[in-house]
Amino acid sequence: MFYREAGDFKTSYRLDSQTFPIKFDRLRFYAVLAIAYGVIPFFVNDYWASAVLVPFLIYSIAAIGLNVLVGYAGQVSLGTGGFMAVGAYAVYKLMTAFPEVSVFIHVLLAGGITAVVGVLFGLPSLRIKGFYLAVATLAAQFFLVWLFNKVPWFYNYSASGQINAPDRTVFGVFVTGAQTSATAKYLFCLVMLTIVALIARNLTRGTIGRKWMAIRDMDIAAEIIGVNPLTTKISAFAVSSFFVGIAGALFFAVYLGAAEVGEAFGIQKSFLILFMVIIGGLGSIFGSFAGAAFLVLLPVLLKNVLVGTLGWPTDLAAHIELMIVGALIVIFLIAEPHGLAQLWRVAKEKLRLWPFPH
Amino acid sequence: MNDMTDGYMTADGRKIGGVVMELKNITLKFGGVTAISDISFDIREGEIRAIIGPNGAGKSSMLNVISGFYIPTEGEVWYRGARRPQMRPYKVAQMGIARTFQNIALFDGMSVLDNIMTGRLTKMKKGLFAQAGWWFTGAAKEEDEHRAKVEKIIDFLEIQNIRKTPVGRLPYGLKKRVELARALAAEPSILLLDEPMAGMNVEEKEDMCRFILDVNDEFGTTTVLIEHDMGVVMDLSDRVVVMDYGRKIGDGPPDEVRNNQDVIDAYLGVAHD
Amino acid sequence: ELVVPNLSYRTGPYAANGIPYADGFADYMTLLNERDGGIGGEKVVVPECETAYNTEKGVECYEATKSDGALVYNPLSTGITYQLIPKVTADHHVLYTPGYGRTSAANGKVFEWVFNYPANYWDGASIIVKYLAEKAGGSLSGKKIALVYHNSAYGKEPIRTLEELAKKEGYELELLPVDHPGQEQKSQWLQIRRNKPDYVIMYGWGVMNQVAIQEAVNIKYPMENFVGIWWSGSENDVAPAGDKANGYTTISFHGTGADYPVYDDMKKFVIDAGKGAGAGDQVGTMLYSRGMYAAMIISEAIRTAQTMHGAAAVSPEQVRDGFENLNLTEERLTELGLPGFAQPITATCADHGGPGSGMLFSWDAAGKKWNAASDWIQSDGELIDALVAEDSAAFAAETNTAERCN
Amino acid sequence: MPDQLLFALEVTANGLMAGVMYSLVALGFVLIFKASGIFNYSQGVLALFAALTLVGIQEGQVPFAHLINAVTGLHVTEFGWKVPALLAILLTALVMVGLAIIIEKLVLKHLVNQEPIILFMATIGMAYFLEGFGDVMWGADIKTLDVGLPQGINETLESVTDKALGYGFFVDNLDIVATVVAVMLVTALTLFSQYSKQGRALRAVADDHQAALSVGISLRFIWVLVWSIAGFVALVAGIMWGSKSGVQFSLSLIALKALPVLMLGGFTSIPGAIVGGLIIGVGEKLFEFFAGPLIGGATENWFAYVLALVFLVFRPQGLFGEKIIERV
Amino acid sequence: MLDATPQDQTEALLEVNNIEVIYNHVILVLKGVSLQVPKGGITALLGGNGAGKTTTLKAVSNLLKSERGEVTKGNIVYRGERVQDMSPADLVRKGVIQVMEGRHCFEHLTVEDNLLTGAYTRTDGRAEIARDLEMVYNYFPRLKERRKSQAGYTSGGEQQMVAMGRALMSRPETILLDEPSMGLAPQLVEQIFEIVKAVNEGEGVTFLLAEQNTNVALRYAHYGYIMESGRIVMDGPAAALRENPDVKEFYLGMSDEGRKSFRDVRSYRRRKRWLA
Ligand SMILES: Nc1ncnc2c1ncn2[C@@H]1O[C@H](COP(=O)(O)OP(=O)(O)OP(=O)(O)O)[C@@H](O)[C@H]1O
Ligand SMILES: Nc1ncnc2c1ncn2[C@@H]1O[C@H](COP(=O)(O)OP(=O)(O)OP(=O)(O)O)[C@@H](O)[C@H]1O
Ligand SMILES: [Mg+2]
Ligand SMILES: [Mg+2]
Repeated sequence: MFYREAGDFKTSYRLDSQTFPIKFDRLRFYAVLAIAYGVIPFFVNDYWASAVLVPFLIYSIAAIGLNVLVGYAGQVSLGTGGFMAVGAYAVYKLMTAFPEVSVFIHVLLAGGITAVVGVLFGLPSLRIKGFYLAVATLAAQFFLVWLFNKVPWFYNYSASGQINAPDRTVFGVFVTGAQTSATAKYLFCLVMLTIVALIARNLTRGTIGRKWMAIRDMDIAAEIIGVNPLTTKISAFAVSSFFVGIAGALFFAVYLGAAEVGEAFGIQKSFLILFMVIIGGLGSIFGSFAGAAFLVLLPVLLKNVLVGTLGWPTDLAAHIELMIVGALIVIFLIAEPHGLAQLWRVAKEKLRLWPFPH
Repeated sequence: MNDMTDGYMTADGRKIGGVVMELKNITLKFGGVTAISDISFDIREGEIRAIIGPNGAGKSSMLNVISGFYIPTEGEVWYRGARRPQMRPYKVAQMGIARTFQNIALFDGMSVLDNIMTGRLTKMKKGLFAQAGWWFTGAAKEEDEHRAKVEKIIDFLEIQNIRKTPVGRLPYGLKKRVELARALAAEPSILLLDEPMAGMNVEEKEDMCRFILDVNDEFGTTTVLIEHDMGVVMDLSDRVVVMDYGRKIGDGPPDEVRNNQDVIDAYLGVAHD
Repeated sequence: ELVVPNLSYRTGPYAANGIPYADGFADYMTLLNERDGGIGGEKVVVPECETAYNTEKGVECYEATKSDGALVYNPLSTGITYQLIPKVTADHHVLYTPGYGRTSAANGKVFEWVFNYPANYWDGASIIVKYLAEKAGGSLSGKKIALVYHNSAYGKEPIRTLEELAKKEGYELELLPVDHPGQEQKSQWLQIRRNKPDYVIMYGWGVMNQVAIQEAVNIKYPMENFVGIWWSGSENDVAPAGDKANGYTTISFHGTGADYPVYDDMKKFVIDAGKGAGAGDQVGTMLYSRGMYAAMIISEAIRTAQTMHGAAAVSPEQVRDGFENLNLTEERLTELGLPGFAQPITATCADHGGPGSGMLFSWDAAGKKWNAASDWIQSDGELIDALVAEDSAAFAAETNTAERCN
Repeated sequence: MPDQLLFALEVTANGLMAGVMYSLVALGFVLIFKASGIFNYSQGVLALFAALTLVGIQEGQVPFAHLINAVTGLHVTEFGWKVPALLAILLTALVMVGLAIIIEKLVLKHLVNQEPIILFMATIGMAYFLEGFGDVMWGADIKTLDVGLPQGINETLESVTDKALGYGFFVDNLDIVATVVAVMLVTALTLFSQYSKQGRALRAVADDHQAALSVGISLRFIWVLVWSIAGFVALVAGIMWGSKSGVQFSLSLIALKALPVLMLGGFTSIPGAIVGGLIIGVGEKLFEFFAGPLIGGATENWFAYVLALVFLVFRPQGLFGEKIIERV
Repeated sequence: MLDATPQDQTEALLEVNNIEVIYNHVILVLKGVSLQVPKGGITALLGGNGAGKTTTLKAVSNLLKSERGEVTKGNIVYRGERVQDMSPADLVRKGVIQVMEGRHCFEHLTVEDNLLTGAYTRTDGRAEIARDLEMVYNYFPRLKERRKSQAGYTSGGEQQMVAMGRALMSRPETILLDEPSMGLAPQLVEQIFEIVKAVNEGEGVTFLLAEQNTNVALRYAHYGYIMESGRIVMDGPAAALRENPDVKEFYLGMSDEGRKSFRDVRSYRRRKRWLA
């Protein structure tokens, strides 16, 4: 009943193109923000922060980044893990080289460095398309991991090649290192995510977003109506890698605290984030959140149910968890190939028509 | 270019200007297939120029040559008195040439509004960083300005009610109309239309004709039109090029073409009235 | 209740190795519960948490179990160990990483909460070199040794030690990295075939071990000159190569086989009672023994803590004391039904690294068992202590940790 | 001949053989891609599953023993019989056909006419599922696969080359077997796809699901057919790789070695899978041989991809792939 | 010329009874459409853009499922048998084949291979198929010239011919034709309809065709239905429809004074919308 556009008149194009044109949606969005900033920080504990919230926030950033590339610009990439590694190693080098500069800046710079690397690996996309490109991006994945593993400069010549995040603060509060409180980790990542989501939303709603989508939907037609494929694809790679780099930096510095490139940023990571994007919904910022939440929460939930509640042996539970996750992915795709975001849109459309079925 | 200045008057009193584009001895080959062989014709400022010919004659290929997507094997394209160097299609679009496609090439993942907005991409100037700032950097303002122009076109083409619909869901005919809207949004100086009225019934064709004529009238947009409906071609166009298997077999005002025996044999079958 | 989480991996790329280890660990704890009613009368609870050898899941497991009063963590993954070192230091839990993890944690002055006795990767390298020197008739000078290693933090650990030793012993070292997972090693083994090193040392894990041994067989490399670190020496690794793997040698810091007296009880109280952790087919294997070894050390440390503090339900801090004051003697091992199973350990505040000794076993393909190929061998303490001191000092500087035990 | 050249020759020979092993995996990908436009990520897991099943049947393992034991408290592990290798292979092939039918029924049928990336994603879901399923069914411990294939250095070749060149070449018997099998498979599959009515239907389906439906091609039949063949190819790959390194989870990762092969040869070309495999095999081995020592080794993983990438820049559809149609 | 045999005299081969179609679970497109296709007749389905012609045809040929559409009400009966739940392939075997709107050729296959896929369900031997191939080439000589080129690289009209030819290759009993004239040169439009007529008369093939080109369609069809926004608003024998003043004005573009020039339709004009 209250979920209606009717009566909610828009008097300017600005209002008409806002993110949440329906009042109820808008209110709910503010409520979510208020809870995220005003309520959760007071209740978050180590377990929730480390096992659920922080990974969720960081993966959301990565998923938004990849969604820009895959969902908006249509360039399938399997190099996300490698680009996250660039972010992680960049932030590590920056943190150890310039300890007096705020990590906040470091994280953003790490994103910038990743963007440059992303552009480099994005160049072949001009010639190579579709799955060929997807497989080609694996070259970036494997090469970057090899590089960080092989060149000791990247890990400051430490004996084992592991990198450890030193203790760093923002406004005098620890956000990396062992002394960081759950709240600080959570808030730091949340702020980053908010920034990233805003930028992503702004980019995708305007000119550049339309160029990306045009290239995605039909690249030849796009070029004929005046879209420069080179700059468009490259900008998508840059923006995407920027976000992914930030995610990688946070992943290492705030979440894990120590990392080894092959393990933390291996090919599995690339796939995981691609799942998030697809399950969440290609070309949807909300979908990136939904996908990240789904794939972070589901395994934790399943594990707790199967092992905690049902008391099954852990290995059996883990195998069955794999089966369930796999089956759910398939079921979701069958139910709605365009992801959770589309499911949500259809639900909203139904809601709008409610109580009539069509 | 010799005759930039002189033009002619049409029957209904419109003034047609000088030559804006001239195709000189265009030949286009794909491996063994010769899609176009040695064709020359010109397009004048403000006229509606039709290209007709049987299926596979090379009409669409000719449009592709004009819009830079196909590079002719031989021949030159002259634009506004200068030889146009070989350039990427997006550069051509930036020069003010917009088009529609025979096999609809809309961006299926976007709404009608966004599709039409893509028509204005060549005109929007804010860069990446400005976009990221949105409210603070004037990107929002630019967007609104262009949106206003696009809304005019939406009104003009009477597609207000489907503004927010994803184009994938539209029926064929409406898609064609949206494509026209997208091309118009670019405010082109030359508009290339590849069978804009295929798959429409008479009523809808009449609408389309009205739009094309109005655009031509109001903005003086030069239009190149490929169409199989002879009624439409004869009524609308000022001059007609007839192609047959890559060759040009006729060029002139509709009445003249209609009575050309070659054209009748190759294309019309029976003389149309 | 004494909570000792078992961060195991029975799935993922290294499941085949994780399973026996986790079984051995759990079975030994079950044995204590079933036979003795726990440790010092207090039941041991071993909540198992699956990590799939994945660092993020490892962190999740740690966070999920730490609030339950967990005493000791033993994640069997170098990656997870690195993650947990800062965490346990902040949260005060003991991290016990026998034979893996961060080598310089042997320095108790810097790493208050981490223990890795009885031996670490660098000890392993040193012991192998000693063994090979003995085999070569006393000196390795002029010999060629190839190191085939897992191209990861773990695999790279021995390089520094082996390089230092090369200077000392006068052998030539050739490095052959193998990328995860290591199914294709043709290049590496062709190189070995061509360069004919006198000995090959392997630091591998998972499928890499099997493939390496198979390839060694294929190029007819003499198996007895091929020595693996303890993570490259399980039944799983030699099985695919069948009879040809006979003679392959591995180092271990504990005994193996099901002949120890403790297995009588184990069979009675655990396996036959249907309380075994896994399918029961792993009992007595190398990795099973290693899991059991870890469980045994942890339980002994807890026991020490209980006697020191006179309480049955000890706290993590007290368990740390137990680890620091562990005095595992031959007699005690015999009492436990494990005579000669391990070397004695006398830990101190500064020494979290133990004696650093190990022994070598060679594979008897016909009998399908590991036969001792040497006695306990002591590592080159001088050299390794220096390396440990260097690395831990770097860590201390990086994290502003003050030295303790002074 | 100088030593260096001899070694390079030996490396090349082994690279060719390794390439064939990659091709075996790549073939499965090509088949499915060709027939449905699906990039089947689960091909590697399929190989693992096939190998697990083969060993399980051979050894008389009770399927789902672990689950049964956990749920019922029983303690079953084996039936106590052994099945001869050939029969076991046959039975496994049947299981793979069954699997193909199930996959079609439960997954593909519902995803007709979807975008390629969605289908790709679905196969990833399937990969997850099968991985868990295989483990639940047969256990995650490492298994030895032995169907009696010869292994180890080929003595004849060694002694012949030793006599002729003064240096005995190393070539693995298993690789030789793999080569023979691969050549047979490729020939058979090429003939099938080029010259049979079903072959044409396969390609039609790959181009346009809806149009294929509209002319009466039964997607269900085509898909079951092609997934069965791919399952069989997976079984072959599983046998070869399993004999080499044991059967366990990592076997599924061989898919990653097949991807550059695919890319280079072209996703739609069966002979491309072989040629691509050979080029990748030789390329990566030679690079590791010459450049590896200079830059620290372990280059094979990325080199294959970079090599393929360089090829693609010049031929975006791979060496033998169908030209990507660009028209408006 | 071909004026209608009254509807009730011949048996209805295909009956669509009051069907409702929903896309994506929310978009209601057909709101109760019923029609009957008599055996051996040519039935035309006319209507503006988005009226639901394509949807109706797809509902019949069961291709809706692959577009996430479904028939939620009503039923479709072919030769007295409910065919809604059949797979499209089975339907083709039963003799119903659809030529889809927008060509849908197999891009990577050659023109000839495209035609041969049409014969996929046939079992009457290579010779017969080769004969039919010749027949199709006779109908469309242009295709013979281009037989070896990939369909993706042929012109729009050529693709339309391929699609038609492909359907003919299956020797169907009923052909559902979706906008066969679209994008074809005038000569060819006539020719296509002549082919339809020839096939219809010579081989007794039944046609249901959706068409925008009302003029031609009503000249060749026996019976016509006019659709508007998901409903049938008018039906009748083709001859009758041709004479209907509304149809004349809105579908044939003729007013009392005869055909009007497209140039003259300059300003807003009255639209006819049927209330249904
Ligand atoms: N896949 C789809 N998803 C959602 N809506 C659809 C889909 N396909 C068609 N529609 C809607 O169904 C309605 C009828 O479309 P249909 O294509 O059947 O019309 P049509 O009569 O064939 O029109 P045209 O003559 O333009 O081809 C249209 O309003 C269209 O928006
Ligand atoms: N990229 C290409 N490669 C090969 N052949 C091509 C290509 N583009 C066009 N052709 C061929 O060139 C000829 C002319 O095609 P074109 O599309 O220009 O025809 P058209 O006049 O537009 O016909 P229609 O009216 O059917 O659209 C056709 O025979 C077509 O097959
Ligand atoms: Mg054309
Ligand atoms: Mg239609």
